[in-house]
Amino acid sequence: MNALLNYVREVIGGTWSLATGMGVTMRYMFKPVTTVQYPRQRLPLPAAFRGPIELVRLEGGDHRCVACGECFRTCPSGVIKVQGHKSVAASRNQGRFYFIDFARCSLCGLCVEVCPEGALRFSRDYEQCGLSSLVGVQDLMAKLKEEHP
Amino acid sequence: MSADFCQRLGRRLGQRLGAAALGQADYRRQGYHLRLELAPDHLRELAAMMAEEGCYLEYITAVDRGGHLELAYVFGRHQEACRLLALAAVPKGQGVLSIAGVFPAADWQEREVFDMLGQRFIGHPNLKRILLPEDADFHPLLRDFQAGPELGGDEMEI
Amino acid sequence: MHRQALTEDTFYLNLGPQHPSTHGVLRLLLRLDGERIVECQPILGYSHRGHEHMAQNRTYLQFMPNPCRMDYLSGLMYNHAYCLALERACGLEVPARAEHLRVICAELNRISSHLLWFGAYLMDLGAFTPFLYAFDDREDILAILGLATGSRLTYSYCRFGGVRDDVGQDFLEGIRAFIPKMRARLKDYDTLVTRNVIFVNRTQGVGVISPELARAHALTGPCLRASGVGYDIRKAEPYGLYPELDFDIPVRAGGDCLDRYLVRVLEIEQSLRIIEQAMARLPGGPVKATGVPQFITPPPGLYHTSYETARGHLGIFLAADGTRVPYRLKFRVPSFGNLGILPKLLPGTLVADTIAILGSMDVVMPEIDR
Amino acid sequence: MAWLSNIPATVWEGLRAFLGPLALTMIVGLLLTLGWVQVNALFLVWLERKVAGHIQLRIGPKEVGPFGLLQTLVDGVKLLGKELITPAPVSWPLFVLSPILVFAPVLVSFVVIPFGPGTQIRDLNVGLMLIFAFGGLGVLAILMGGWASNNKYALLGAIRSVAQNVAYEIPLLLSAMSVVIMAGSLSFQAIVQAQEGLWYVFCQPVAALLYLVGATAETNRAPFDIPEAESELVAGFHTEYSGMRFALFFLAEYTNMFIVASVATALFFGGWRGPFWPGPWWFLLKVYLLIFVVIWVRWTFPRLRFDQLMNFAWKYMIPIAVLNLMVTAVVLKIVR
Repeated sequence: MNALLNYVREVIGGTWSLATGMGVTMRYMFKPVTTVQYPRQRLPLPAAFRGPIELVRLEGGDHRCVACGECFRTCPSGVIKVQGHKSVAASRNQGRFYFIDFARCSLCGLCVEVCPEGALRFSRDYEQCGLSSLVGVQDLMAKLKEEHP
Repeated sequence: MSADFCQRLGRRLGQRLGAAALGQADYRRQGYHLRLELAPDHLRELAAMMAEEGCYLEYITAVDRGGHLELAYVFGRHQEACRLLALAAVPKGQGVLSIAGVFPAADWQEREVFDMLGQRFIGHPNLKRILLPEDADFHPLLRDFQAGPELGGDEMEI
Repeated sequence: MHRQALTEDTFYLNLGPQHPSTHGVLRLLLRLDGERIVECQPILGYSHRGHEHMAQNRTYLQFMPNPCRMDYLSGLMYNHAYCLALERACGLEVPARAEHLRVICAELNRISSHLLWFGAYLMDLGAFTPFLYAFDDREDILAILGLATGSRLTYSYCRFGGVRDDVGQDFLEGIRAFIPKMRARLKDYDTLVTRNVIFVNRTQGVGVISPELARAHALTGPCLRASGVGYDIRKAEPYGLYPELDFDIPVRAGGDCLDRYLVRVLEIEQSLRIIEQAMARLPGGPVKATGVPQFITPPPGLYHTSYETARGHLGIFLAADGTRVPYRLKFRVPSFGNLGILPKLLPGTLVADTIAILGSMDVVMPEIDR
Repeated sequence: MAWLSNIPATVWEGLRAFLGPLALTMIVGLLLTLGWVQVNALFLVWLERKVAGHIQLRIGPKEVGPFGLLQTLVDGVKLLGKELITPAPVSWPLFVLSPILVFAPVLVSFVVIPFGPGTQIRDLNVGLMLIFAFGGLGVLAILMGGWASNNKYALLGAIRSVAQNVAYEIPLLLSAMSVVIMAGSLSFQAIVQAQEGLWYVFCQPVAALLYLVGATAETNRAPFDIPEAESELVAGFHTEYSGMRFALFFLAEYTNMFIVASVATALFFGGWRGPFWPGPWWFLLKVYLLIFVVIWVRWTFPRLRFDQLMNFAWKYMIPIAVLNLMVTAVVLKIVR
């Protein structure tokens, strides 16, 4: 008798748990959609967004890089190469090439942190793709000039 | 309470395995309470004692010290904070007794040490590479190992 | 495996490395008798990247991005643990605000890790919908952590002696909005999943681990606590802010898949409690210690640091030789121990149970393979 | 046959003279069925994805056509263009035959589906029997496909499928039998006629529930989808199938859903009965509502384990179904 009672309780309890579960999904069905339809809608990037790096642009399209080499010595992946030259007019070294391979960059941001001149910052560009790994190799100085001729 | 157990364990280890090699460690800085240096022959005895005391094997690792490997066995305890670091210096190429029979957890740990540093464990049920491919012919964590370009390594400035 | 053991009644099945339920690239070589498992041999290493070898070729700071990439689900905790290891070895003090932020972020990370596990586990059991609910909640956490760290998965937020940046008001408000929402969601999960008769039948009494077996196999984290052992590094060897906070360690005695599930769900609640407390007492002040050398150099010696990640006891073993490069850095990862019990646990169960048990261990393969 | 009256009279007369009325109905019915199967599957897949999407706080298909209605069509075209891969170690006659065999019986079942009063290809006096008989063939095809694939996952899926179908056809038949006893006929027209005053779902609620559960299992739908449990068996019996062969399995699954829902509608929900609208509309509405419930269930529950599934059939469903049948018989004997 007891076993039969348990059997009935089991059947009813089980059915009830299933019914309440279905209630939850039915409720969610009428909740607003939470997905973002990506190419049409975009989420705002956080202010701290750690994207691929770029040079801070100064007035007149200039930059602050002095080619001290702190960034390429710190880079864990060794993907940065910087070259500078001492111009006659300016009293200090100035960066001329800033090559970085974004295909191998892990976006750790250590280069931005160690830069003593504050010449680097994170860009807001997160749509980085290309057909070969070579498109990742970019000269940030040239890019700076291209974008702000 | 933690200190009690540690002291008692320290005394027992000292009696059984040689008091001279046993030292207290600075837990706040070093993260373990007891440090024991012992001969490789005593490892299985140590493991049996730790199993008896109800400790668990946190991990086994090894450090390449040039001529010899420094095997490190770390034991912890659930009930109170008491961590033992047992060190055994083993000349390269010499096997040590496996403790996989005492602590099943040592099975994979020993395989990893073998894989990474080439230390052989005698009596291990299934001593073969665990993380690297079975046909690899190197032990990457030995100090004289250099990752060549075929493994994606290149020179770095430090 | 042994060829001669292959009789007509049994056959081998390669579960993985490409299989929907192996969570990364794990290969289980199963010997089956019908659907019943006779023998199981896990084969690892498909995502071995050599982090420990990399450590020997980098300065301590350069290695900073790597720990996040071992266990990508609790990246912030790995990052925290790595900083903790170096701070202890060098005797660095961390400002109070930074300690609070670290704990808040680490607990958020723990919730997000448990949520992902929750969703993936239910998907293993064939229910797809809770997966997306969990991802909806997890998305909130990732957005909040993104505000503080600038990243969504590999946070790399902690620095030796502090954290990278201070947080803004939007971060704190995001958390304040998130906590009640998560609590409401937990109720829905309870109705939809925890009480569901099919779910209970799938998990109850499946893959039972006794406390003795758990100790012998060095299980840690929720897997151990589901077996009735209340071992949590946050209580056993408290670090950071944890000694000052009031929270419980959920422990269940059954040791089966259902208990492992429950422990994690209860831990989400406890993490919410921790975050609330830390938020309430968040002090002002700097977030980075001053006077941290650029090249951090721990004195020669052997160091160990324990940390409780979402999966269990993470141990960092450091052999320092007084240079700016680690001489040997070893990570004792929790999943390694947790997965090691599988060959013991699986024989005698069904293929469906294999998935349920493997899922309940919450292994992250890149963490094991390193 | 009133519903064919729109066909131009000359064509109609000529064809009828040539073929005879019965054969003509069959041919037109077959063509309509073939068309209907495609449209129905397209709609059901869309419905499934849309419902699943909204349950999961997403949108579901939205890009192709209004509300993404044509998404399935595009997917179908994509599948048509895909290579039919036949792995070398398969037993190819069976491998190729299986998707055809799984689809054919489903098609045959349409013969007796009662869309409206008289709107039926043939009103057989053993209509219900025909559906169950041909429904039983599907599992044979699945076993063939799984076994011929020479893949362990496929084999496991096929084994599971056979065991599951054997177990679940019993409660399915038993619960349908309760209705047959009440209506006194196996013909769908007669069964629907018998529900003049009261739908059988109110006289036979237990049988209706058992039928729906059994039908879900019979069509391998979650939570009974263990033959193709993707988190365990990758894709179960159709692991090795690609392109149109895979699409045929897919098509058969959704058409099967339609058929079991139609049978449920006819047996328990008054068939085409309903106010204001013509019969077929009511019939389709009821069928799609039932299918919606099946979809809703799929996106709510975890999957049962294989042995629990069998336990559930043998320990709960079959005893209850037998009990229900006996009670029905006794009550009818007393009442009549």
